[in-house]
Amino acid sequence: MNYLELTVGAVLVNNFVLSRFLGICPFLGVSKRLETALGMSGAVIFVMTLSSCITSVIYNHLLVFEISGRRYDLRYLQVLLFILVIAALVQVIEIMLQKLSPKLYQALGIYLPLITTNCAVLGSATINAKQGYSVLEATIFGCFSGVGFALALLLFASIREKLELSNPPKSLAGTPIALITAGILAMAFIGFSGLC
Amino acid sequence: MKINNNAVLSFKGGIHPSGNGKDLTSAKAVQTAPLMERYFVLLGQNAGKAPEPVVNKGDVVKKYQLIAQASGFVSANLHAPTSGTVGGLVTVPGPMGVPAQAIEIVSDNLDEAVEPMESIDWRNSDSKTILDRIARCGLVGMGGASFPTHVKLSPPPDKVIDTLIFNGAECEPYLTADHRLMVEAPRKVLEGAAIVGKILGVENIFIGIEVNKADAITELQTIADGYGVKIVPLQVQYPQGSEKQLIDAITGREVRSGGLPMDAGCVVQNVGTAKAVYDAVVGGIPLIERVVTVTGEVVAEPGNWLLRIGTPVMKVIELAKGVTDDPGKLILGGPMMGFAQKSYDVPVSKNTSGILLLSKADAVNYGSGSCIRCGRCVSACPMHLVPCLLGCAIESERYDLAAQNHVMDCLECGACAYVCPAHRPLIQHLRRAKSEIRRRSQKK
Amino acid sequence: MSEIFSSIILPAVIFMGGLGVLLGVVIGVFAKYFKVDSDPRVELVTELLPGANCGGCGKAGCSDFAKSVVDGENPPGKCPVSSPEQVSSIARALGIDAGESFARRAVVCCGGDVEQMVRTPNYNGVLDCASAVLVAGGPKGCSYGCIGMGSCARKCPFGAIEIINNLAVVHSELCVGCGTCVAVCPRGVIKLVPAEAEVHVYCNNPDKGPDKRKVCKVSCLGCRKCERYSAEKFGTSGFLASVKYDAAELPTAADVEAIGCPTGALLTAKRHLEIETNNPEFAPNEDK
Amino acid sequence: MSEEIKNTESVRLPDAEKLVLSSSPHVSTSDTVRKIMYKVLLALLPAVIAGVWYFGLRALCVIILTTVCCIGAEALWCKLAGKEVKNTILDGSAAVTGVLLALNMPSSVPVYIPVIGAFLAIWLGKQVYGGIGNNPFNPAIVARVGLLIAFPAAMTMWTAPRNFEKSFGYENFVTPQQRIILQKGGKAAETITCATPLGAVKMSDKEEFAQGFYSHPQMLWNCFIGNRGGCIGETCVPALLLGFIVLVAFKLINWKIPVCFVGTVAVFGAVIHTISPALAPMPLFHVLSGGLLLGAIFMATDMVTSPITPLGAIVFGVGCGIVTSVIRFWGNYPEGVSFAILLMNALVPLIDRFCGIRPFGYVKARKEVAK
Repeated sequence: MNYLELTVGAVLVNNFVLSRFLGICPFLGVSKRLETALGMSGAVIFVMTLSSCITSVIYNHLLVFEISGRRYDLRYLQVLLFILVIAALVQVIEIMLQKLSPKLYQALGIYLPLITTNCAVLGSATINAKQGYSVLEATIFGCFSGVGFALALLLFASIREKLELSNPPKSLAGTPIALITAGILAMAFIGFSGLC
Repeated sequence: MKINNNAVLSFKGGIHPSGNGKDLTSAKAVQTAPLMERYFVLLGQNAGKAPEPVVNKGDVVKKYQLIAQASGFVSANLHAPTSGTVGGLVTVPGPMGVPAQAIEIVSDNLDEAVEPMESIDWRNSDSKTILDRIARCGLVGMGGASFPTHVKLSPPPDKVIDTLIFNGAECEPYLTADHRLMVEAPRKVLEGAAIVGKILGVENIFIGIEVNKADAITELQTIADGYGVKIVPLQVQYPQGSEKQLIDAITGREVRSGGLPMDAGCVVQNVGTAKAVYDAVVGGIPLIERVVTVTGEVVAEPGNWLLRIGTPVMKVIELAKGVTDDPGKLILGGPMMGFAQKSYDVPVSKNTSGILLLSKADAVNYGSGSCIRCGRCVSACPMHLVPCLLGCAIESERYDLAAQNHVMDCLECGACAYVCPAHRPLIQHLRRAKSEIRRRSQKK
Repeated sequence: MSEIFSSIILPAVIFMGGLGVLLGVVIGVFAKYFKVDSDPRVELVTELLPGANCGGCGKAGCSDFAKSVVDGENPPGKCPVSSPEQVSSIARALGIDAGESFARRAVVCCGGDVEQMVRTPNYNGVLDCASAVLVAGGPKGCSYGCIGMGSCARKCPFGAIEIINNLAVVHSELCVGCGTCVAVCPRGVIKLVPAEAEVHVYCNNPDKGPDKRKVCKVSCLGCRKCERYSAEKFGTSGFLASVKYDAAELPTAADVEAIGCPTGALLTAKRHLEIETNNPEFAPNEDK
Repeated sequence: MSEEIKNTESVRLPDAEKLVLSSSPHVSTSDTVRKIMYKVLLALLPAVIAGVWYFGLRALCVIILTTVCCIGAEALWCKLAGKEVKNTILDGSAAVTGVLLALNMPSSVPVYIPVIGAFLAIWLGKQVYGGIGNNPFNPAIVARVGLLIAFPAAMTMWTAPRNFEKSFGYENFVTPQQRIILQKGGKAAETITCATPLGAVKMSDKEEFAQGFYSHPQMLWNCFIGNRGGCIGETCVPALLLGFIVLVAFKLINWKIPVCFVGTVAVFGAVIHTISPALAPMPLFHVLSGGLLLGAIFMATDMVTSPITPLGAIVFGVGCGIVTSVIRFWGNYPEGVSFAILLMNALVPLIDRFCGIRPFGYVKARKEVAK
């Protein structure tokens, strides 16, 4: 497996937000300010990397085992398992953030616990499982998928900060214009198709 | 120091206003205005506290007599512009557009003066004597900010002042008052400059003049050495006459943000102030008159006039033989930083450098169009700010963003609004933000 | 059956259960080391507040105010928007005294609309009151009155201010007295008055009568006619009459009738609205 | 006071009622947004003429149709949104977008493409954001990329230019059947479709042959004068350079952007060419072919959607160049200029934020005052 291709693929070509359309909720929710977007990006990269690593360890090494000659294959439990791990991770992050950076905790608000149900995190874990990535590959993939998410989020947040200073028609102000912008951004990312 | 062999100096940024209207009056010699029936001497003519009136209604005063006493250190005396009776304290339109208090002097047409103060041999006097005289004569900066001169010339002892700059740039379009002053009274300007140098104990004295005033430069250069003053030719570039830009152009020093010229070891004075210092110290005459450019395409006879402080603008326009067409704007000062007026009854004050009547066609018509981010304001800003971004932020009431982007450093020189192809009212936005941010920080 | 149990269900339960317990322990440990004390009452009070985030209480928003209520810094009644019932429910929830409720309304103390006030030169610039005053004090003749560019109307969270003929007029039935407009107005011409007051002096210019008269037809001349009528209800500071809002008894429409203000600066809110809208139908009905 | 001033002589005195009150400054440049847009149109004129010369009247029809549709779309939106119609149309920005969009289409596009493109550009690219000055993306680029994704076949059907049959190595760009027609003396213009040089490079599997062929001086000359397949406005380099000179002379664009853009593509191409000649023809070929110059000179320099500071312009240009090269060398699309500009437009707010200029008076340490 070529790690460069894996990286570029995760960040640009198959960008989680702009190409796979996963994780749209925090993408729209916390992109109003660059600072919060930065915090969210950090949290998502952290959760994605760690969850990819842990889930792939469990998936690759713990779910198929043999006890006294009997072979057990628990891989059908993957979705349940992934969610459990992700939820626990998010919980830990939330507890830590509340203590370490109450301001960011306030700013992220409901979107922080919602990382649990962020399909991008679960998505990266399932893609790892489906593609049969090794633990290292899965960790890299998870990390750079998070970076891709962060890239899209930061780009989007900076544009939205600028849009705040413009005056779109009333009916389009706010989320509608943000969605249109996200669509155009996704169009730009199509240009990267075929890079790997 | 950037000074070397007569190089033409300048700063980075700024604009070159085309057809700057100086030809209208630059060759017109200063005329002395006849006596008026009434003068309205505004109380708040200086930065800082307004002086307290010391005359009452019905009092008989003589020319040069003190009529209002400085009320504190940052304040300046006022003197009667002519002899006559005091008409009392009246409300007149002020130069800032809001009604202001003024002492009315009804002339008796005799123009009798009180005994002038004795001339000071400044070369052999100490700074304090000279400063006292300047304070007594009610001198303020005549370039526009009207900061009391004696305050500006008493820097705190911990500040080392090594350079004294006189501003003869007169970078505002249309205005030629300082130009004429330098051409017609070069010795008074130079001696005034030398007096100020003596007060501050500074050897490096410069007079910066834009090269479009070639006659003034030659006139001064031939005799400047005798006064220990150096004449510095400057590029024709607005706002060359802004303190910070002038210091940058001549010495290469940058006054730090929020700082004063003295932080860069400099004091900047207008050449008009230098002449007033000479009059006060050598002539013993308080500040009651100044040179004012009366100009504009619609003025019948544009020219430069020596006007008593307190002359109503309408009377000045009469002196200039009226107008040929209804002006769209009356501006006190230059077209870039001057203030638009509501009324022709506003009187001339110590910092009125020009009375400008702009025709409707010449005046800018501000629009409500969006910024197209052409970036011209960015290259025009002498403070190297990003006015277009500031404008958009302020329109959306994002004062925090404006503050982050250094709106408080804005000079309000108007270069950005001048170059804006969408004619956005940028300076108004910037002023709004500055006042809002100041208000908020006071609240805290 | 037992085959399925032992080969599928049991391992699954054991595995997931084990993992669950493990992760639970991890979270527990983190929760212990990163414990933050927070007061659940703040959230409760925030929910009970109207959520207008108007800042009328002087705090940055409803949640900030909730915090100050819980901390005992402010009584719940300080919230100008909450109805008395809402205030008492907050007080009940916290088991504290509700504090005096200040029901107030905003009044634009100026009657200088386009017809009444001299408009000096044409204005060309930003259509915003605070920006306009920076240009020679704005386009209207009076330097104390309403500028009429609607900065307050745009900021009012309740849509209670209307600009009619370049004059801001408060629809008091919509106004909750949050005071946002008071903070916005660069002239300070908007005042918060008791909600039950119905008579106001629609002038804000303290200059001498003749000076005022030059710029505005409906200015208060400072003739003291109202003060002579009742010194308990009216006062005069300088050359400007005012209603004594903190007096025991507030003036009524009958008082206005009896005084007969020579310029018409002294008016009931209802009559003021009638004059400005030029249409009595738009005035609030008696039953409102 | 004013009563005292009696008009004794025949001196005309001004009337205070007519004064206008506004903030300083009271004078301003005579330049307006409208003049700027008309100057840009003037700069586009050489490219339009060259396009019509090479691709015939059909190209002219496409340009006119697109421009008219753009203006129509703008007028319709303003009408529906209750905005001022006349001044919005007259400011010329819709016309500029229309001409730019048309120059970015092949001359053979079916009629519906310019119509859809115009609405994409004006409505989706510009008016939803609040009209001129508010759009984060260049409207013409939004429409071009949208069309390319939605109608890939129609947008990549290239008509052969005038005298194509006489150009060097034309056989390599047409199908065998068309080659026969041309060899029998058929005229190329408006009847024959051909591949663009970049497209041919992408499809070429005979790498060694390709190197020699695409770097051949005559091939480069064809690319330079515009005798090659491509969009209406992108082929004729002299016309584009003329437009560049006009834009720079009128100070309408920041020259750093196109120079950095093209320079980066050239350097990137040179590096790749040196490392592995099999992957890329010589850099000059990359500079002259495709829509690089059209994009760099007219699209990337759009005032509204490019950075405002000098350093930002350089970063923007280099970024465009890198993304273009990456897509050209490794991506599925033969051409990456539009994608690159669209992507870099999205980055402009970040660039503006981090490539600011140092305001006056923010020196790190105060200079020592000379004693």
